[in-house]
Amino acid sequence: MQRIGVFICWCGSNIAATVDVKRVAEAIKAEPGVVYSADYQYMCSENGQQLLKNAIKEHNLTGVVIGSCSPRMHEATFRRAAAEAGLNPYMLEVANIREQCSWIHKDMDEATEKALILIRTAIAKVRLNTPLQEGESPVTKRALVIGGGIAGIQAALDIAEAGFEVDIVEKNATIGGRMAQLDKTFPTLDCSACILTPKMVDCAQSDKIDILSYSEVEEVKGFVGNFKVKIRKKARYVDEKKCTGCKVCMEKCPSKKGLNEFNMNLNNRTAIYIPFAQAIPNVAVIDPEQCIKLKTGKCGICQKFCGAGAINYEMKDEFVDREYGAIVVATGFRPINIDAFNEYGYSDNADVITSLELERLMNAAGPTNGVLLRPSDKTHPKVITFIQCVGSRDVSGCGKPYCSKVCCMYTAKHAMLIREKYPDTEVHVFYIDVRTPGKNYDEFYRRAVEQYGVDYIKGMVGKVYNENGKLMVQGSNLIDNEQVIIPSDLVVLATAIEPEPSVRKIATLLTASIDTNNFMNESHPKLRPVESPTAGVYLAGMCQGPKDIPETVSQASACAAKVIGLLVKDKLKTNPCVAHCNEMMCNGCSQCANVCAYGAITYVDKEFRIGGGKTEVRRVASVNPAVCQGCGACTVTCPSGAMDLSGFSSKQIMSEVEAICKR
Amino acid sequence: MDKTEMTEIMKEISGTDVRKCMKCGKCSGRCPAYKDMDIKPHQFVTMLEKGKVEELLNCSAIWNCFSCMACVERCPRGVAPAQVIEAVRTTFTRAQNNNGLAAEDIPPIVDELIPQQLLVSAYRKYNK
Amino acid sequence: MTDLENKIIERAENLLESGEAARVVGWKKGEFYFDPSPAEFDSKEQLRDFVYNGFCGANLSKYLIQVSKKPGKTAVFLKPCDTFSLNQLVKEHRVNRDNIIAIGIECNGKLDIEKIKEKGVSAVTEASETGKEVTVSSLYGKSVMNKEDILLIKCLTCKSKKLVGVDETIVLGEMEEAPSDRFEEVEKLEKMTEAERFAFWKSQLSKCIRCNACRNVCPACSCVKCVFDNPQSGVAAKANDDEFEEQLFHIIRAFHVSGRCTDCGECSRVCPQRIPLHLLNRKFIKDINTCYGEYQAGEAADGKTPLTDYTVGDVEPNDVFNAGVRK
Amino acid sequence: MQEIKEFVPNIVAFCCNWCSYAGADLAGSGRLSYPANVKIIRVPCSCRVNPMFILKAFQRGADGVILCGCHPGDCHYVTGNYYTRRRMAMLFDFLNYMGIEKERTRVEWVSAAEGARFSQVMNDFVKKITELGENRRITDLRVKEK
Amino acid sequence: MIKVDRTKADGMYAAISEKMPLFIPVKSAGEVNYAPWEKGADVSLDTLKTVKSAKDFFFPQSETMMRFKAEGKKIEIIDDRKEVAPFVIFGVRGCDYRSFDILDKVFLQEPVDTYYKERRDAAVIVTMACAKPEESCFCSVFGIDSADPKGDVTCYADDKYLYFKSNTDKGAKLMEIIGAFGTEGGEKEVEAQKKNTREIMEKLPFTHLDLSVFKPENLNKLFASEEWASLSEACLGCGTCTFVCPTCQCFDIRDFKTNDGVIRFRCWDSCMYSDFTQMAAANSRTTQLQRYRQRFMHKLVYYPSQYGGTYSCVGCGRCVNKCPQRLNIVKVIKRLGDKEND
Repeated sequence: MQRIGVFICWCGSNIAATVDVKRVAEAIKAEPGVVYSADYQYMCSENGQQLLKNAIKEHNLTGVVIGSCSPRMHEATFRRAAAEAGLNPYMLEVANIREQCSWIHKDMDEATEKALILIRTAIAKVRLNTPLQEGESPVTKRALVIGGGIAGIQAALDIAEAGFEVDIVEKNATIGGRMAQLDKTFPTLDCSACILTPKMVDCAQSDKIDILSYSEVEEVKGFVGNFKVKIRKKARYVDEKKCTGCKVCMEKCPSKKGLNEFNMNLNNRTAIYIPFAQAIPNVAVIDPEQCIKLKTGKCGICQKFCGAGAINYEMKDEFVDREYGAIVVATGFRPINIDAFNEYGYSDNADVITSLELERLMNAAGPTNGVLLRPSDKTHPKVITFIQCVGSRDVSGCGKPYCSKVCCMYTAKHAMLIREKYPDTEVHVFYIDVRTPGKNYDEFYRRAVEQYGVDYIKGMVGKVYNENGKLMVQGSNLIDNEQVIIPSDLVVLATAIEPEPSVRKIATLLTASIDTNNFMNESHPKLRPVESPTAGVYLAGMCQGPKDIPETVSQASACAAKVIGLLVKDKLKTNPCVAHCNEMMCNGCSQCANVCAYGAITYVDKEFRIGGGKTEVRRVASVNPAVCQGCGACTVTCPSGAMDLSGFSSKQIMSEVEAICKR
Repeated sequence: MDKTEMTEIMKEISGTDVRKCMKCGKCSGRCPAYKDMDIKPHQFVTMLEKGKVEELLNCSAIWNCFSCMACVERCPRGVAPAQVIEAVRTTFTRAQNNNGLAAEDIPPIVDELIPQQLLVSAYRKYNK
Repeated sequence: MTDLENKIIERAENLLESGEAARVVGWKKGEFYFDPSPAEFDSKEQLRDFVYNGFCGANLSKYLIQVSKKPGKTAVFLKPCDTFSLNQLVKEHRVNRDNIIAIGIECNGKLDIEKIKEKGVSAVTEASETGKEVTVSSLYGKSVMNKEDILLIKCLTCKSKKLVGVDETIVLGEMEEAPSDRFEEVEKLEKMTEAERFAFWKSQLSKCIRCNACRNVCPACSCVKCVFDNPQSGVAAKANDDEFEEQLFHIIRAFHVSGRCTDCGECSRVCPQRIPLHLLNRKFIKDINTCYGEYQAGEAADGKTPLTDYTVGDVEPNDVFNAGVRK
Repeated sequence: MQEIKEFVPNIVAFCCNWCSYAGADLAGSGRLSYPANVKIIRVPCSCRVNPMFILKAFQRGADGVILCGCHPGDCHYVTGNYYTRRRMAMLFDFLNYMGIEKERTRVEWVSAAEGARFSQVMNDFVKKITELGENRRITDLRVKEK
Repeated sequence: MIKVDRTKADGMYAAISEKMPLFIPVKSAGEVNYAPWEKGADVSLDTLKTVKSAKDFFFPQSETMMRFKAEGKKIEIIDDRKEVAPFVIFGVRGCDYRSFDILDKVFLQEPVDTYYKERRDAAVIVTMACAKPEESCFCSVFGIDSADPKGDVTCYADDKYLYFKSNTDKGAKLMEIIGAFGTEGGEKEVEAQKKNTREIMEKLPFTHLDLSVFKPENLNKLFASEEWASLSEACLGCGTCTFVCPTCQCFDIRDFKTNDGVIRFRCWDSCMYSDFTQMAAANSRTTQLQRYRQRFMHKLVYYPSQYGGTYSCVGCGRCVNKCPQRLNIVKVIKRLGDKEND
């Protein structure tokens, strides 16, 4: 028989004002198995915990029930205290008499009655609790970073700096990501490439970092400390080890009509190409959709001209299996598709462009070599109108309900840069709100207005139409309460951003959750913002929510710190509340393995005594406690009840049901 | 009827949540009748929110609105300024002992594809 | 003796003599013509008692769980519905298929001796089947009966005459499909009001004597230890001490076999109180078919069962009462 | 003479630890009340709820059983509630087939952020069960014997 | 002897049930079992074998023995049995009537089972003579005359009339009620029927079963027989035979937790079950062969050696009809008999 101690917390007046804690503590003394019962103002306080510890020792308690706030708040606190007093922490249960009782009921009798029921229920459970021991699992001291943008690069560099090996898996042919496409960065206006490329080079040169470019994560198995990942290295038709990046192939390639994704499709590239000058790895790749040789079997010019003999048309996708202790997701973002916003005429007018396209038009390495020429007729635009919040804060269904966070700043940046470079240009910005929280951010925006004379119009554009070659931007000016029409030469849309869609697949592979906007969920929005709910998986950059470069870099470094903290451990403690199989009853039917999301169940043939001195061999399930997450799906699918869950056993729950129904 | 009550009625008729407006002005940016509107579409929303029913009932914009629904179409927040305008108009006509067109008087030729709102508001407008 | 029975015995002899099979599982002559029992035959002499007649309704597949553990191969004769059971057991790794020679045999529905007795014919000595008629001979003479009237319930609504996953077949004629739709009775119940359904099941289940025959004969109820026999499970009971326990036993049993029940109908065949237990399992089968797509347990020896699978757009539990399940 | 008491249903709610139980906590923090006869049992995931637990609740005198979990697709254990959804869809329709009132059983998806919804769901469920009356069709009379 | 027109039977049942509860074979949901008579009941007197036997009246499938009331940490033991009022069991066949003797030997020997005794004393038994025994009947093997069973009152029936004869004082009292619905007479018809029934019995296939090997001195030989393996191979281990058997008397005692205490009840158990007699750790009979052997050895050898040679089988044939896989005591008797007599 258990010796159970019950502690009723007042939580100041939070509980005591509605639940008669004295009456509860007194009544509970009569419960079979209860040898001690007390009430206290704040059980979670130092003194409260001491009371618990003393009682465990004095009364030789084998089980404890605390009637207090939600177990989600202080179960861990109390269990730690119990452990300090020598009681197995899993012999303690919390009855939630605050959130689920005192706070929602007004009548004292009613609330007291309910508190009694809830505590009796917890007692019923504790009677059947068994001491549980946390298991241990080893840690593979290597990290995986998915995504080679600035977030992934920063995380990888920081992890490598601490002495751990780290692999970057990047689906494109080069690392660098979106930041490589940007011209300047706010609020300092330094050149994006100038600050990014050194970091890219650091990655390439680090002996701890392995860059798997043009690769994708195909399969993830295992669990924190022990992930087993299958990576698909897509066929690039160029041997990475041989290619010297000389670009002769690009000069000779006859297929020159491919759209240059790096330049936002604003110009063309050859079928064999290196995405940009500072690409890492500086190795060519062949676009199989465009390559004449791959499509028709005829051509082979690049192979002929390649001095290094790097071209291999026979190349196939390869699979690499690696093991990791931690995974950082840094899959980044893309601008949303704005075809549905026909009021801005993006699809109809070449001179209505997105901000990212403008970045390329302004960039020295871009299609116009940094000279701002409008796409339609390659002339200098004289009047440029920016429209903000295109697709952001939009609940109409075409856009995104959230604020994309970076548009206000980059629009100010663009406006400023244009006025700086081409002072004769007239720049208008339609805005709903200008959001510039951040160090030196508002100053930056004000500089655009005050120093550079950018015309900010409070109001939104209702319509953009082409009239005699002019883009007529019709919008409202709410300050002057008038409708304005601005004949413009170029219209730039501050397009909303969204998570790179491949994140959905990654989230599924990692069994990490994702929100309705496809942003990955963090474990806690405030207190655990860089951890995903799946242990060992961390989030950096835009995949978790809109953010700018400094924030992305901070988050990436935070991720790295978390990863390092994990990888320095030799062993991890595992959750003891996991499934286990009673082999005497197991049928070996495989139903449990069918529903296990973690692949924690395997089968073995074992010999059992069947009476009469005979034995028989049966196939029985076996649970890997380090892989099992303790959801219990298997326990219900098991008809014989051989599968049970420690800490939430069928007997415990049934006896809770019995107690909770009693009144 | 007092002002508050009338405000509530107008809000109810409009079927739109005026609080959803984020004051971007896109409705007014798109309005083809903008010049003839003494109260602009976006103002209808904010004025109704603030309960300025008298000004609304006495404006000419309710008779100049085309009920083209462009503002409804363009609103990023799902607010429907044209429905607010229609609500004001309806309240106005109701106050005149309901001299609008009865349902059975609507000619059968009227195509059912034409939005009801547009039809009804047009009849109301020209029955002033 | 019919040609079919001859062929079957011939093949059994053959298998035993050639040593291909160490034993044969089939049906053995009883005290009467109508009471053969499942049995193992190890030798040619034993096969003298082998029978295959209209009263061999028993499904032999469940015996294979134990028999397949014996050394050597076991040949087994399976009627179409029994083959589904074997396949399902193979899928659940309960039967070692490598040790089994499965021989699918012809079946045109099996007879119910109780129904014959109810027609006033006792001391039956033979029943010869010709198409839709059965000539029943007894000590008191011969009488011709309409086959449909004296079929076992399970055979009236036979789901399939397919012989799935067998190694060989012995089929002499064309097997006729079952006369009626197996979901008709379920639908009839569904159309009743809740109160009517409750009254129906109460009157049926109150007959239950908890003999466990339905469970013990069921090929899907092959648990090493059943929850109802396990004092640790919290539902163990040996008698229905309260009406609730009548419901509990049958609900849990039906749930446990849901998605795995092949609808072999043994449960209602063996019930001493003739409770239409198959209607419980069929409700699950019907709902699974409606909500998650046609599924026949035992049709394949691999793949997931419907309740260990899902799709993102599955019907919501609160909507299931009207979402296509009840039209 | 025995006093005729107003019928107060006995409701058992199974809540998954990650979403619905947290949703219930949030309802508490927001002081969004629901009747005291709703009593919650915490399970790691809705897929831990065995039909036997539900039947046990009815046996022991529950008038209604409601199962709450994360929204499909948001399960902490990735797929747990998808299995719950199938199991309960099948079970609940089956119970109804046995003549048990369909209102007595319910599944609701309540996220950790939906405190208000949790409270609203519970109020609604209690109201429905109160209208329906005492559970007599699937309960063990011995339990209530004195 | 009193002769009652069948058309008046319902009135007679009503009259009896006014005085005391009347239990009678009733067809409900398709099957015939004993049930309390009530107006409109579909009485089926001519059904030879109710699914469950008449033993239920004295040894019900489950019955409460006592209650424990718990208040806090105090426990009170309550025996809340009420005095059993007299009741009538109508339509008990000769085989089932004999089963009461077999049960009596077990339950009424010291220490007397008071639960059983109270009901046994309160019962007024109206037996029913068989007119058309069927092929599964073999009561005559055990010396039962199904054509003329005893009991408090014996009832004979033909197509038109029911004939009643009282055998005891209790019976005489019941006859006072029955008498109001009929007239004296019928001896001739009854005698003719007895003769006819006995003739049929003589011709039934199992009538000449040879029980001679089932003697206490053969216990070890029979136990060790190799035949048990093939006899039991198809046995499912269900409890059908046990639960329809009028003489099986094993029970289990179980507790059920109520809201404020515990109900201790007993219920039938079957030696065919793998969870029968969970002594110390588990059932000592680990294989179905052992369990199967136990049941038949008990009926045919152990019981007779304990109770003066009486077999614990009455030849009702229920197991012959109801075994899902058609195994039964007749097959055991024949096979072991053949083997041992060879």
